[in-house]
Amino acid sequence: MRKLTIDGREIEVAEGTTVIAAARALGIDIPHFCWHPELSVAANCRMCLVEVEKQPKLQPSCQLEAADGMVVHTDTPKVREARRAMMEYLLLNHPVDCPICDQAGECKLQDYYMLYDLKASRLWSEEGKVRKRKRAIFGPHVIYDAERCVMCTRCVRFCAEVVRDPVLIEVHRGDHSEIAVAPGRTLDHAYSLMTAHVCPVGALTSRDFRFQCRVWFLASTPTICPGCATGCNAFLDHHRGEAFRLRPRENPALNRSWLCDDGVLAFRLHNDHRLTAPELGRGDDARPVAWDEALAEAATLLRKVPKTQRAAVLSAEHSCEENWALAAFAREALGVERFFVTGRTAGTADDLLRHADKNPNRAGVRSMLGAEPEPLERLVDEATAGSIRGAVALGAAAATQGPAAAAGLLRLEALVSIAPRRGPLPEAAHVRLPSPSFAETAGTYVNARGQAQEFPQAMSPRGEALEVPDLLARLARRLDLGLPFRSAADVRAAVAPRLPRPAAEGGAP
Amino acid sequence: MNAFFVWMTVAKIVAFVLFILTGGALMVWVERRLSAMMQDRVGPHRANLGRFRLWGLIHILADGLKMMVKEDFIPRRADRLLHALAPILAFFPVVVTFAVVPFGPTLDFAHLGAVNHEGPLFSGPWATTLQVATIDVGLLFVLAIAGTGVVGAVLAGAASDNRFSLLGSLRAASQMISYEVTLGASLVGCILVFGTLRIEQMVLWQHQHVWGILVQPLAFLLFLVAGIAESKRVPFDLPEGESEIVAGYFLEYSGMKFAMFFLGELMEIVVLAILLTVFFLGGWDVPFLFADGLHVDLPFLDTWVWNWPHGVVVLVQLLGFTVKVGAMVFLQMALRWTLPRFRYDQLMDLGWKVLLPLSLGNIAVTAVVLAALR
Amino acid sequence: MEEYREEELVLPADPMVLNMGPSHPAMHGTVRCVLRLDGEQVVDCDVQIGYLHRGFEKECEAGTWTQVFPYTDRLNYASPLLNNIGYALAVEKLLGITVPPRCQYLRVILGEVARICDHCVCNAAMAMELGAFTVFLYLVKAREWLFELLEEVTGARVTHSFCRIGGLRHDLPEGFDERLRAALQKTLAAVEDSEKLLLRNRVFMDRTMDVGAISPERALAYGWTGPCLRSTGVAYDVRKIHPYLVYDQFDFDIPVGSRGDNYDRFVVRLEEIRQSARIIDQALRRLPDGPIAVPDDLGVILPDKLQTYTTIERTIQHFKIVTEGIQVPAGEVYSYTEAANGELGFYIVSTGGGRPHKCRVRPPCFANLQALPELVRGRLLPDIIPTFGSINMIGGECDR
Amino acid sequence: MPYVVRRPDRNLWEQSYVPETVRGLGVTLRHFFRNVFGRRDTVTLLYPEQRRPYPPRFRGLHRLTQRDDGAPRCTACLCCQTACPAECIHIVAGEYPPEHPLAHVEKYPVEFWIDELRCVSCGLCVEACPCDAIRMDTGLHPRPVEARPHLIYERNLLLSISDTAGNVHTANPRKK
Repeated sequence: MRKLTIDGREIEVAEGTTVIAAARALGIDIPHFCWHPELSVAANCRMCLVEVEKQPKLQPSCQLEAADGMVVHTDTPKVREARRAMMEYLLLNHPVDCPICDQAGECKLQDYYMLYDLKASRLWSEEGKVRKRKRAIFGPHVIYDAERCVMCTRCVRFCAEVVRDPVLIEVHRGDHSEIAVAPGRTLDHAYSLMTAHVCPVGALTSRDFRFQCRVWFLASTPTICPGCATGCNAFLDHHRGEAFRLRPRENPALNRSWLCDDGVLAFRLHNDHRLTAPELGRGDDARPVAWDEALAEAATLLRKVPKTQRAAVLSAEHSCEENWALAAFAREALGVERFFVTGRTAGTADDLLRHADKNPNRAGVRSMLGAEPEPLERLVDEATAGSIRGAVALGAAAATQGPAAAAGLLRLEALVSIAPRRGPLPEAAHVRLPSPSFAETAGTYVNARGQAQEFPQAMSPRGEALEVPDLLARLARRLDLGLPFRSAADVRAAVAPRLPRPAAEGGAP
Repeated sequence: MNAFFVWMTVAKIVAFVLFILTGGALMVWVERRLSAMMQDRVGPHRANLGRFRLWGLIHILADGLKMMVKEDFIPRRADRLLHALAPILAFFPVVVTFAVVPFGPTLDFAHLGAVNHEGPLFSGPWATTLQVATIDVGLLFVLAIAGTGVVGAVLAGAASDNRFSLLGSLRAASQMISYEVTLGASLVGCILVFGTLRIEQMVLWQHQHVWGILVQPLAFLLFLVAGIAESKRVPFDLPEGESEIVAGYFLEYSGMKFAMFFLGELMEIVVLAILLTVFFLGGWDVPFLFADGLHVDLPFLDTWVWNWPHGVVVLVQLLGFTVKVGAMVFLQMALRWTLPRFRYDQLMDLGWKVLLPLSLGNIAVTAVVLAALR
Repeated sequence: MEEYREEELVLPADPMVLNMGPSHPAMHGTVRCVLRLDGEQVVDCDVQIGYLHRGFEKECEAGTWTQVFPYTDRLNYASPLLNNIGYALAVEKLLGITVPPRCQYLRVILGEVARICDHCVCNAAMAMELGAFTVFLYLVKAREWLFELLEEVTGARVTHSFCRIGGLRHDLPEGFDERLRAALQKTLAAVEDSEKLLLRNRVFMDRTMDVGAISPERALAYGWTGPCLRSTGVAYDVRKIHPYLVYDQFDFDIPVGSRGDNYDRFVVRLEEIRQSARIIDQALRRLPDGPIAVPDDLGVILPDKLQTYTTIERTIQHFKIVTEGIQVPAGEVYSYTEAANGELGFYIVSTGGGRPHKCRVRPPCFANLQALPELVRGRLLPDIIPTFGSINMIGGECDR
Repeated sequence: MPYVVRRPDRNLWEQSYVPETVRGLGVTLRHFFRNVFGRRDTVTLLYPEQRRPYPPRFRGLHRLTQRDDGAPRCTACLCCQTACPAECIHIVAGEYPPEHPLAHVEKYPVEFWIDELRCVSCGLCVEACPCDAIRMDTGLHPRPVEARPHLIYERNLLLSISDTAGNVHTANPRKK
């Protein structure tokens, strides 16, 4: 252990800890561009210079290992002047791009200028500034502006150290140095958007988010990435009912500071193909109706089917609460004995974050049902055979696809779909009831590791969508059937004991 | 009772009614225009017939049209009959008062071009008085009719089912009854001096002697104040008091019913101006002008006579009458745009404790002086 | 003959309840007085406010510190600049900055012009409600001349939004001082006309003298400030007692009344117009040169436009101030100024950052208005009108 | 120094009503005759025949300034939308395609709506613009319209409005 003093406060840190990390532990924020807690130390931005007693020159605190008896000052005139000079230097060739730069509002250059510089430019003309590449397309998701780049090399180190795919390199020297894609490559690995995320300035930006919304309008809500069974912790950035991006939320035990591209873009599950009003009819006969009419039709259809031929489809895309509510409704009210599960089809996996199961809550469905649900193919088979004639289905995705599956589903005489968006299951349904998206409801996911993670509601449901327990309660009333829950609190209370042990650390926000 | 008399009476009635209606409407314009000038404003000038704006005179037409087509609103719980009756009762007395007012001497159609040596009130087969009705008790008639004006205001407020209106009508009743006393009492001095109740005789007395204002200055002032109070205008507009009781007794009136109150009030100005002229300013009398022409009779100078034909003399006298009435109208309007409003208790104090004693004192002094002179 | 006591002769009657307002010609700025009348005599008066409530204080929390200025325009809409100045001074106090001398002088000049406007309107309305319509028009015309000048300086007649935290939006236009002097001359002439028409007129004196009178003790107990308090004889004027801006450098007097009645309030306001004109005259003569805002390097005021267009440094500063607001350190402050109606206080709380955590207004007329029932109880219905007028309740300020 | 304002003694002069009334009449009649013969004190403007020129700082309807090539100066940075306390500005940003002559500007407003009915004319948007793209120096005020949408001004209309001198360009010296 090393004991040192930073700004008059003592702290004891483990051997090998840098001064900047020690200061951070004390709550002292030392400005920095190139340093990132998850990446190696480059010490090239020189923003984190601090004054250490008995050392004549200012020291880069990101590189300086804490030593016993070290006395560090982070806010002396000398340090302030160094930071001011550093900012002036960084802004020397910076273009006047704030109006068109997406980073404006979350840009470290802006923040540090306001905190440590605030002086007018001494360069009275833009003509003298070094001109570099602008709008260089690095890959499918990322765009690069060399003029804005401060050459901190975070992106280079991220690709090399975290993804282990050194696709980004530094080229040229001095004023003219910039980041480039390695010859013959594009920035197309599965974590390319993280380069834009680690970029402290507006050099690397997301092509998807580009010009969509100014960041200062965005509200952030902590959430769990709904993209796969890893259950990465994230922030959902949204504005006026529209989601714009997911950002990684630090969880050292799970996703550290990262999120894959699919995860960042998983916000689209909230925006796209939404079902906002109850609908009746299949295909061309589809028409939006009022809730009363939809529920009455659903009740009529379900009544026609004898109990033994009814089934319920749970969804691995949906939270434990929604699945439990449906399971309880189906079992207690409808007398269903056959439970199936649907979800998005499996995809690629890697050893960093991505999981092959692209559904966030398959483990949760199992816990809620208390048994292994049958796969959707079997429902299709039995529907084709006529042994199951009616079903209540949660979720939009169909785990089995293809013409045979579609035909099988169409054989069902009563298919009531509860889904936030359009998809194969709702399309095959007689009645479509809109439910909230992952961002519009609070809930719990259980990831592939068996960690249960709660997330709060970020927005109110779009259109006429109703929370699933609420929706089921109305349907039960239509059917004159009793329900084992009366409120959201009942559902939460019922779900809690069925959950596996919560994540050890940082799982629940 | 010959045909000429009948036709002349009919003609005078028609002329008077026309004069009243157009005059009342004109007064709207005069009031707005004068006040604008006093208050550094422009006043009405917008309404036009194509390119003709005529200094805003066309607003009279526009206003009239608007009043006629406006919804006649009656509050749900109002007394419909009394609500409709009230404006008529308020309007009627004002019109009738005009009947006994002489606005000129006698006019003889037979001698329009000749010099008249018979005096202003001669009678001949083709002569007619410039007065709708010559009544023996003309002055009492005026006072009696003016006194009924309060009925309309009271009914309007009481029938409207509005508390502000009710307050307005209560104020109107007490105010008008209080000032009615002064109004009458201030004229008693004139009656004593002129020795008659016939209005045309009163004018004649002034024509022959001296204007009433010179022998009864206090009575003039009292009559003016009481008259303004009777016509419910600033500073005595308590029954309306738009900033206190919104619009008082006619708060719930609109369209033509409102117009009747409105026009009635404006014509009351004219009535008051005419009465002031008749009682105190010599009516149609023009200084130095006699029935046969101009008599300039100044001290140290010879009397200089210039005979004018009868028609010209009457015309000039009519003009003189009009000028005096105009001046009195102007005076009332200027007062209105100068003074703030009284408060109810102050109004009552003024009426009963100041004006009434003064008018009674005036009667006593006049009587004593007259007796001494006799 | 049977003897009756006097009260037995009075017919028993219940008091009449009369709703004066919220829609009533004299209740400018919707306020409602529920009156209980015995004939015309006011038995009781219950003042009900809130008809113009716009959630000012809550709205402030949603915007940046700068975005509050348009809201302050709508507090006392008869003198918006004084509210602007009051709010700017409050935030500057919390920031711990002082604006340059020229800005202080300009604020004094424009603030006093606004005060003259306010007093003109108040007295005009009071006169009109007493039936003296001509006085109303003379005084409103006088205000019109000043409004034209204010429009020339600020760009809008009423909703100026002219002050900025740390300065002003513009400097005075060319030749403004001569035009202002000329307009003041005309305004004072109009004030003189209205004095001739009213001050010694017996009808006016009867209507206002000893009507709505209040003792200094009661006025202080009610929290009265401004011309209303001064009419009772208490010479409390924030500009003198706790000078702010550069008010301590001017030679001006505080007119006070002796009885605290409507007449005194009317005359005190007329006199204050003269005193304000004196202040303006002195300030115009001594107006120093210099910047009208704090230096750009403080990060409080939006930087120079040309530099914003061409240099990244100022562009960043501009962006940060616009999007995040001026960074005001955590803390709370109560700042008070002499607005036209009295002491206008802003109690603002910052938790750090660009948005107010709380912005509470102490509107002078709220305190003044609560004395109305006491002032009119036992008097006649028409007395409410001038009393209410002389208190100068402004709905926008009272209800917020 | 505090001084006590005058209260007139109520002697016969005031108490008899008449002299002060006459004095008051003097004031109103002075105004009357001055106005009848010369109309010197009237401040009323006979709008719309007479118009007082708005001062240069008058905050009127908005306009969007143009670049030299006629494209909008605005880069859709949304500062004005952020600064607007009335939330009357709505902008949708877009990107110039790479082959576009203005591709180096990258960003432009695809849509730019100002709801002039919601606008409180505070001028904060003009102040907030870092490009001198939005101005209120048009000297115009919202006109009466028959339907609310008529006062929701869109991009091209705003671009076409000039300032009082007929100028549609900007004071922003930047070429980019």
